[in-house]
Amino acid sequence: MATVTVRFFARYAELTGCESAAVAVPPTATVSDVLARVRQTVPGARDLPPRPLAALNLRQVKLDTRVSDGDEIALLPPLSGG
Amino acid sequence: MATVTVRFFARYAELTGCESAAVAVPPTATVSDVLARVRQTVPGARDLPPRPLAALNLRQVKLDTRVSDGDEIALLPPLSGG
Amino acid sequence: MMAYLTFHPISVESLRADVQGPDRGGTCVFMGTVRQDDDVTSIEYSAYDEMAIGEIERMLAETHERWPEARVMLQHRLGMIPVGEASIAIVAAAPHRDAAFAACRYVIEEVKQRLPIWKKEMHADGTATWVDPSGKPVAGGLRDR
Amino acid sequence: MMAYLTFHPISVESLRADVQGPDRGGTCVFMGTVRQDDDVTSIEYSAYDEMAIGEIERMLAETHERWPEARVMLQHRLGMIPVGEASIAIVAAAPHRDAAFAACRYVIEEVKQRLPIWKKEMHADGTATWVDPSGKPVAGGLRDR
Repeated sequence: MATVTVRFFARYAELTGCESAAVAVPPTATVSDVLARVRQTVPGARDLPPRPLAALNLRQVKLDTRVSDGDEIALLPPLSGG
Repeated sequence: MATVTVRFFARYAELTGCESAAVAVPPTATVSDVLARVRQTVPGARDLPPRPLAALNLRQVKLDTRVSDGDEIALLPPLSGG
Repeated sequence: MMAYLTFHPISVESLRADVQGPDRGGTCVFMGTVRQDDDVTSIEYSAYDEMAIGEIERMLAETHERWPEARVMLQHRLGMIPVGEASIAIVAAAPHRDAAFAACRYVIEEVKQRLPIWKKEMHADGTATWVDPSGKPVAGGLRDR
Repeated sequence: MMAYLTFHPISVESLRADVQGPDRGGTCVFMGTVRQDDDVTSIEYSAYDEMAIGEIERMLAETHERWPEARVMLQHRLGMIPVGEASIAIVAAAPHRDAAFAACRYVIEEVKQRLPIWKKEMHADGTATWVDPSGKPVAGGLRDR
């Protein structure tokens, strides 16, 4: 198994009531798989949109990107900086 | 006859050594005629370019514009503001 | 060198001091300030700090590649920002104005698209709404696209 | 309301205070500063004041017609300006950034084409040269086009 950290920001942090969670996934898992696991284990995460923006180790990635042990995945509401 | 004021700026003021001059011209005169008269009466004005930029009563005009008694004509070196 | 993210009011003067120089005759500044839409009294900005800083560094590197003669700096404010105060300032100085305008514009457009920063509008009646990138408020948790 | 022409250093802050407001979320500033070309130490700016003020009023009226939601102010400094200091500043504030950038850019382009203002470069060796609009120095009295 791989253990990754999932971080929630802004509205997603409000939904889940948490800022980060450790999640264990199979070594071949993708960001999507991490997301699915989060929905099962983090109570408010069921209300996350089906395909949120995601970042892997500080860069935006597609949901089919593979993750590795120790990675940081972030789930990002629509960006509104500036 | 019409009497107009001619003003010189920047390099043209240096050439003529003067900031303004009163010039008498026929009532049908144009800015060109004023310029020709200035060349005869203001010493350094012979070195003015043949067709300088000109303003009549604070607006740029073509050299064939008619002038009237009391008008202010300005001879403007190439503009370089900003 | 200034911090890219700050919780304090932005000093455009300090940013300018960072990028201006005797061989750069044109400086373009963009400031985004909190706008009084409807009954908004302030906006709370939050960021994914480490990623935002990485994105800003990449943006500025791209800008340097496209306009090597320009020097550009930006600062984004976080936390609660009252109406009328700046949430972001970008300063681009270059020998001539074309590069200064272009570099400044490039950075603000990239900021809007790429920076992991979020706004929560605070209303006069005490309620708060998250802002989505199209500028529309998002009421619940399910209205993401 | 500030003067359009001044013999004192320009305060961008004061210009901003003139045009910013709670419903204008985007502000674009352009500053032109005296550039250290070759051995230039300062530039002396002179103007046909009455005409320059008239042109500035017309430019700002045109800008208001094209971008009615924007508020724009400019100040041009005259007299001797040392390298690094601003000869002109333009500030445009608007509800959104497109209008702020466009109005600011429009004004500086019009300034370059229309304002009856002239520059005389002062060199380290004590000589002085008039600058023509293409940026080339004009040595004598006969080199106008």
